[in-house]
Amino acid sequence: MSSQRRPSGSLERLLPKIVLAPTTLAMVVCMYGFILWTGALSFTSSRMLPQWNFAGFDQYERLFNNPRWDVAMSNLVVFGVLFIAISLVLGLALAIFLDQKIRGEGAIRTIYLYPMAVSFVVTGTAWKWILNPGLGLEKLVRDMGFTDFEFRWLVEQDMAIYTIVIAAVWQSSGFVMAMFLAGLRGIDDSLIKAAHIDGASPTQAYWHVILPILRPAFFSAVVILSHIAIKSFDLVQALTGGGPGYSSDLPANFMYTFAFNRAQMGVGAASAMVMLFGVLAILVPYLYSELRGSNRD
Amino acid sequence: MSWQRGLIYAILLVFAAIYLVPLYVMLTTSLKDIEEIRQGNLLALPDSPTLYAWSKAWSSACTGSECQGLAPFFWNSVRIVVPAVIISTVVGALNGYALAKWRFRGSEMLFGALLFGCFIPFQVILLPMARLLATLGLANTVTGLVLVHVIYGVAFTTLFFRNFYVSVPSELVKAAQLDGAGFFAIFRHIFLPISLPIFTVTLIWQFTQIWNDFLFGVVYSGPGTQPITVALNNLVNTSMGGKEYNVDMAAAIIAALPTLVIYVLAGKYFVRGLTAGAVKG
Amino acid sequence: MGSLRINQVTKSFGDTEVLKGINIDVQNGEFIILVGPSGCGKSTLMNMIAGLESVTAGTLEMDGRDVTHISPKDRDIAMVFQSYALYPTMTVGRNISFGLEMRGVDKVERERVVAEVAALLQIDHLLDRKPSQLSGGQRQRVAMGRALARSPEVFLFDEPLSNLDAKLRVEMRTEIKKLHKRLGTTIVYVTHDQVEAMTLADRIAVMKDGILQQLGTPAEIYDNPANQFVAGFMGSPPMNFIDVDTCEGGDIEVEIGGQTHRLTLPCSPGIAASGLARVVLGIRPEMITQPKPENRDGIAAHMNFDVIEPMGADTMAIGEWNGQTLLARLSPEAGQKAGPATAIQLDTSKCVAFDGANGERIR
Amino acid sequence: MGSLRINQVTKSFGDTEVLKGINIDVQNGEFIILVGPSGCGKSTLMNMIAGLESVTAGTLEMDGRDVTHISPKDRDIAMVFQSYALYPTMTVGRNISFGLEMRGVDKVERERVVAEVAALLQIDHLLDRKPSQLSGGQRQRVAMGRALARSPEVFLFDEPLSNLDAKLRVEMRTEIKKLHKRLGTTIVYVTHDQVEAMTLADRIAVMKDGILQQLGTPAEIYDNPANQFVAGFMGSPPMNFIDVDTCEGGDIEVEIGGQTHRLTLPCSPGIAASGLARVVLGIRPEMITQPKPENRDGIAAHMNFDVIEPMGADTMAIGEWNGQTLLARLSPEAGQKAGPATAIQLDTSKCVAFDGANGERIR
Amino acid sequence: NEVEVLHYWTSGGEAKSVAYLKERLTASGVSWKDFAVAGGGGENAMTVLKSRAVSGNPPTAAQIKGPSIQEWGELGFLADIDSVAKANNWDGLLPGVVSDVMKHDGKYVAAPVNVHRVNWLWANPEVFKKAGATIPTTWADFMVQAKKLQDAGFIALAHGGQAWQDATVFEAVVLGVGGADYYQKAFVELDMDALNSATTEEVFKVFGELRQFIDSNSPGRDWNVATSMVINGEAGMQIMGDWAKGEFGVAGKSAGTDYVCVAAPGTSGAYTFNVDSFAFFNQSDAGAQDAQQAMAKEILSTEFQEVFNLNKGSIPARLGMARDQFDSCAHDSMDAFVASSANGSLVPSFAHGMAVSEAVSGAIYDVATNYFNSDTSANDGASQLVSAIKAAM
Ligand SMILES: Nc1ncnc2c1ncn2[C@@H]1O[C@H](COP(=O)(O)OP(=O)(O)OP(=O)(O)O)[C@@H](O)[C@H]1O
Ligand SMILES: Nc1ncnc2c1ncn2[C@@H]1O[C@H](COP(=O)(O)OP(=O)(O)OP(=O)(O)O)[C@@H](O)[C@H]1O
Ligand SMILES: [Mg+2]
Ligand SMILES: [Mg+2]
Repeated sequence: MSSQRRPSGSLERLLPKIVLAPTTLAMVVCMYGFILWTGALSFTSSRMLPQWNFAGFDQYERLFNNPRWDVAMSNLVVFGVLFIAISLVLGLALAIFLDQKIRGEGAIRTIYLYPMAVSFVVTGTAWKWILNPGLGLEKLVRDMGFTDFEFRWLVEQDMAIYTIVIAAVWQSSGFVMAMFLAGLRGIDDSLIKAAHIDGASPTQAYWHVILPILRPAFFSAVVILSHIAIKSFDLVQALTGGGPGYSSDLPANFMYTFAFNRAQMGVGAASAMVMLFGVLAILVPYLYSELRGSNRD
Repeated sequence: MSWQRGLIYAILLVFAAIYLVPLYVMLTTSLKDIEEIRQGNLLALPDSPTLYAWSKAWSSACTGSECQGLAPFFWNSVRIVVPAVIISTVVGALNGYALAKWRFRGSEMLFGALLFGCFIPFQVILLPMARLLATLGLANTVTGLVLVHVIYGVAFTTLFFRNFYVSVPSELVKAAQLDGAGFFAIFRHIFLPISLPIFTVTLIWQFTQIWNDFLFGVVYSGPGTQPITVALNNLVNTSMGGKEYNVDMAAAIIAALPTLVIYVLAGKYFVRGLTAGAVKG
Repeated sequence: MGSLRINQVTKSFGDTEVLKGINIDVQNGEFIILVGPSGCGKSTLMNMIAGLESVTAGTLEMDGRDVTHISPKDRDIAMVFQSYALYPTMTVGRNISFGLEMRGVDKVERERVVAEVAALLQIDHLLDRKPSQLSGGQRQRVAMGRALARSPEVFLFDEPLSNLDAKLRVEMRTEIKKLHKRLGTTIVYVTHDQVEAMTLADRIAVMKDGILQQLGTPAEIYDNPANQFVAGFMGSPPMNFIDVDTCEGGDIEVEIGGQTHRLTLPCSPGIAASGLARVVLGIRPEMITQPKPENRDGIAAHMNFDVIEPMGADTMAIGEWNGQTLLARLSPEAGQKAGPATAIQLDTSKCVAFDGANGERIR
Repeated sequence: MGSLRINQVTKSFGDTEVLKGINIDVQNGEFIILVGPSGCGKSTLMNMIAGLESVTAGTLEMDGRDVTHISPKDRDIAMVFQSYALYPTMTVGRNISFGLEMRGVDKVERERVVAEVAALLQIDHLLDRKPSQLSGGQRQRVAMGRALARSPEVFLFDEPLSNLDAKLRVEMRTEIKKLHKRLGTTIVYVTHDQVEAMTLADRIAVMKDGILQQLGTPAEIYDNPANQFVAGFMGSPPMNFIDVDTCEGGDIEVEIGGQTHRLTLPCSPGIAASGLARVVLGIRPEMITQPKPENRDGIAAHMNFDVIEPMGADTMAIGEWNGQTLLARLSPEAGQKAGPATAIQLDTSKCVAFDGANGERIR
Repeated sequence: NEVEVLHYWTSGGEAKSVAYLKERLTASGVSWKDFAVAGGGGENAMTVLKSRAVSGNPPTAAQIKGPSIQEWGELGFLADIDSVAKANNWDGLLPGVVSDVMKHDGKYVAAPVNVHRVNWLWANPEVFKKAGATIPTTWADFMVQAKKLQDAGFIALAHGGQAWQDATVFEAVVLGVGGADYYQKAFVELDMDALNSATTEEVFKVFGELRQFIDSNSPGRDWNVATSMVINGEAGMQIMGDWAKGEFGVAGKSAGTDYVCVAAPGTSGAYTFNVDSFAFFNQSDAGAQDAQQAMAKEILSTEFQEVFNLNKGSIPARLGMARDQFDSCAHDSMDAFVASSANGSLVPSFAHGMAVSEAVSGAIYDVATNYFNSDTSANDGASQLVSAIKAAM
């Protein structure tokens, strides 16, 4: 029995693939191709510009012997975990509150979002003032009479990374809020009603019924936030410059500095690869479980 | 109003206030003169507000050998951002739609690969991408810059749309198929109308990312096509001292204004209950 | 516990007034069935009882307590939604046990209840599926299970069996009846199934366009309808309505099979007093049958049948009185032989008459 | 145009095999009704005909053309979904006209069709609303309207009337029948309503657990069921099944009201040949009535009735044969007097017998 | 004819200086395409330059300095402007240390614009008077005087806690404690013996002692903010290059009375220099080559050198210029430049990328800043330095 498909039919079936083709091509070349390129570079002795002379694992050795890299990596863990967790919780909470038919929602929403709009090249200065013990918060509170008040994270080696968390949360949580809000706006009212009938308090209704439905939005948020966490470059640059010392350095800054300012492109490439594999180890299981989960919807 | 609602309003307003502090600092600083800033009370309102810093930032601050303020760069940014945002959003929406509702063998893999790909640090792609652009004859052109932004933005726009569309009931697609709608017609008539919130989010994200982008903008632009962030960076960075904080702050706010305007305009498309009443079950 | 007073309740969506002052007193433990044409406001009323829609005007009381503005979760009500509203991310089992979970019932007990309810509804093999993997009827049963798992003060069922096959529906109906007997919980139930309404209800509330038309026992509603709408709405096939002339003395005149008959309507003694020259005669199909010797009240006549529709247990025959179409219900055998001038028997004992102008019953 | 051949079609969702080789030939212009218990695979089959679910194995032909892998939009099919699937952002009017729009019908024509369909379905006042502002029955009618607006080769209706009140349902049923007569379009229709099935269908397909049990005209299905499942499934109240002993000569023996009767089953001459000692007797409630002089084939007996259920037009009486519960259908008058040792009449002309072990019909 | 110039002088006096160069070139018929990328002492500009180079489209000229010029030369990117140099006798005009840096393979490939002296100590005499202290000339004395300032309630040393500022101070300590020879051996030639010597530990010891004279709010502070602390009498001293002069100027202070500029402790005869320069990239277009030459010539003109350096606070790179326009600090600098060059105590600044490759100076930055901001011992600091330099070589 010959299946005589009309041309329009088979074209129609191919459409999704056709639509995805340009993206796929760009991805293969500009993401994976370049990752391979970087991988190759990390095995060369490149200094100022790429040079293709094989150098084995030299660059990795240098990388792992560099105390600054250790600091950067452990900072990334601290920063990543705190930043993602706090942004998610705060963003979700604000979205839920905003979803309660709030008067002036538009204005409040814009206020939460605006930090995204302002480049850190300059907000960094404002934040530096606010967090600076001699100028900002500490001074303000002390001037109000609480002369023992201390808030000097910005200038303390062990605490500086937390100021980066604060500024990053300030900048990103509004966007997370917007993502959750968009998700919430898509949920059918009748489910919430059903949950109320089932005796769920508003909190429980959100926790058990609505959040699971928001799971895809949650997924988007986690990906975006990890992306921001890994690439937080100008934030560090503007706020602490990696200091005091290099105690608040992050891998992105390390990599940029080594690849472009220190003529150690090989080390920079090696650090990029290590970072990618770190992401791979954490993110891939998550991606896998999410995508499998959504398959069975 | 019950006490719970009161509490909600209180929380929302407190956070709004906290979020506003840096803006407040920036605004008041931009209205002070440099002497007053030196005296150093950050949170004080300006004694005698002046728009000097604003007009300087806009039209006469130096950003290199030229001292024309941010104005000329503003339009460069617009020429880059508008096409890049539109293209990446549209492509992302179509991709997301295809990945969510027209699955085929390997489509989930493709999506996963796309997501993972966007964790590549942008710093490492600078050089190979420069080569590629040169090969394509797009080095230091607006088109090249748009292309770069689209390529590295599409992963995120796809993510947003795909994850929004997975929760749209598949029955709607089925019904539309029977009504004779094809791939694009279903997208246009069924998915677009319910996508307003996610379009808003994506627009906000893309617009912000591209408008505020510095790295690509500085590396792939040519003289005369530099975006506003490069100008802003030039304006606020000085190794010689004599920092004019008021001008810096005014410049930052000016540079952020278009994004803010977009937020305000797009914000109203967050509407309630878009899929209600569609299907039962 | 479980009594419910719906007091002059109205509801508007914007400009459209959907409920126009509903008054119903539901006794504790009563089984009330709401019927009415599609869009008459049944679901809206249910939603308001549950506290899911705000009340535009009027009050709602449960056990004498004003609950008009009390939140749904404090009302202790379980509901089956017409649109199911299953939680898409939860398995069937969790959908059913969720209400218990929210009320702090422990795990062992929850599992017991879920197993019990699932067995009752014949969905025990589906407990691990997500709603999207179910058929329509299975979804509906899950929606049902979600309510049945709980022991609330009031059950609200909004067309809970509409997507089930006849056999299952009968079984479920029986289960609901048993449950009601056993628990004595107050139940408000919407259905379009006449048999369900007749067999389950303690009282039936007939609504139309947001107005309560009649509230009474099934027999009252069927035999003694308050107006032409109720009479026509209940009963399937529906009651026949024929415009007839009145004679003095409150009798009516009707042309059957070419002859004029004069009939006395014992249920409508008020015709004479009404002074109307024409009224609408309401006569149910089963009052027009083949002659039945065991029934002595019947009036004999001859009728012409044009169309015969066999329906298994009965046969519907269509004829004319006063030039208006009329349905008679014959036994299959009689139906086969029906045609012109078929002998029939008329039972006027339950015939009713209405004022043609406003549909009001003439008593 | 419009013929449909379903050829050994199977469907699996993961491990669950939902359809197990279905064969149905639908003639052009035929009205086929699918019935079967909830979850038996009716909607799945409909979805596959429409091209919305992939076919696991087997083929589908329309007009002799293999369409197994053709996209839905090229099949020219209109469908009413069991779950409605209305477009939430479109108004009712646009929901209805969307299919026409996609096929390039011009605006004027579209508006005409929408107006016509809306009038037919009595939703003309709702055309500007969004689906979320409609009642359940209204939504269902919009779903119906969406299909009716088009003139496809095949209509698929998946329980299109389940949420409508009896009166509207009868009207809609009539409209569908008229439409079918006028257009002659092939229709495949799922319903749980027996009356709908009996009155609308050219042929009925009875399914169970993904297997087609019987395909035949309504009369065949009702009077001549292929097996015990079909017999029990069709008919409401359902057929009575009584385990009985066989006698030599192919008769059966049954204990009624304390006495043993020996009955001949003209529809099951094969009992003797089957050699079974016990068979299942299938007898419909309407075969057990008060004595009816006009019916001479009947056998007289006396029965004890325990429970009497008046149901308006008839009264159901519950008694026992061979220690098994049994339903009889009496007239309301006879019902009132029923009790111990009530005289009844048995009509065995359509009684059927089944092999108790596998439910197969004994012919 | 057109020059496309990549530079990172974007604001204040520097921008004015560039604008002047542009003006001069335009006057001589060469049009100027400005390609300014500021930030982080040229970090961003270098990134851009590399990507332009990789894509085969480098600018006509770029602001590059120190050993990097050699690296670019190695890679074959730089254009030979020897003809201009010859015609204008650059070898005669430029001091040897400067001209060496500008040449690759014996040919000029870059043109210098200025010379900065980095080892300056800026002090507020008012503060010293109040504290009864004197301006220190050795590091030992520094500790004593700083203590006095501190006891009088002043911040002794105004400092901004950024890596390059830490390195700037570190460099002053190296020169002051170790002397020019040690400096040259250890931090220019990277001689391991010198680095492993006890002097290195001594340097770290002194450097470590400075921690106590800095206020705790210093991390992240911009250098000019630190300068203004000296200006307004909060702090007594700052160690910073001669560009700090601009800040005093803007505040209306005059050298000698309101502030004093002296060599950093222990370095009075010595000089750490920092030379800014433009390197020229190979061009295929003949017009561009002409423009390039015109630009090179213009940079070394007396007019440009004077205007530029007056704006920037440095001294001209070419010798034999009129000094009367310059202030007393600049005069000091000029004298010291000549003197130190004669006695061999003129050394390139490693904190400003003049001495060693970027990789090594980066390693020194890391060690210095980390040491300064922690309480690592001098011994550990010294050994960390050695291993970091080894790893970066
Ligand atoms: N996605 C799925 N995954 C697994 N099983 C499924 C899925 N969809 C449907 N089923 C199962 O397939 C069977 C047939 O479903 P279908 O919807 O065809 O039933 P139906 O005959 O229409 O029932 P109803 O009368 O209740 O609507 C059901 O048992 C159902 O649970
Ligand atoms: N949000 C709304 N806005 C406007 N009208 C509405 C809205 N919701 C419901 N209605 C209207 O209110 C009326 C009553 O709706 P309701 O759902 O109570 O009907 P129902 O009696 O349950 O009907 P059905 O038997 O069809 O389910 C309907 O005419 C419906 O169109
Ligand atoms: Mg309803
Ligand atoms: Mg179904």
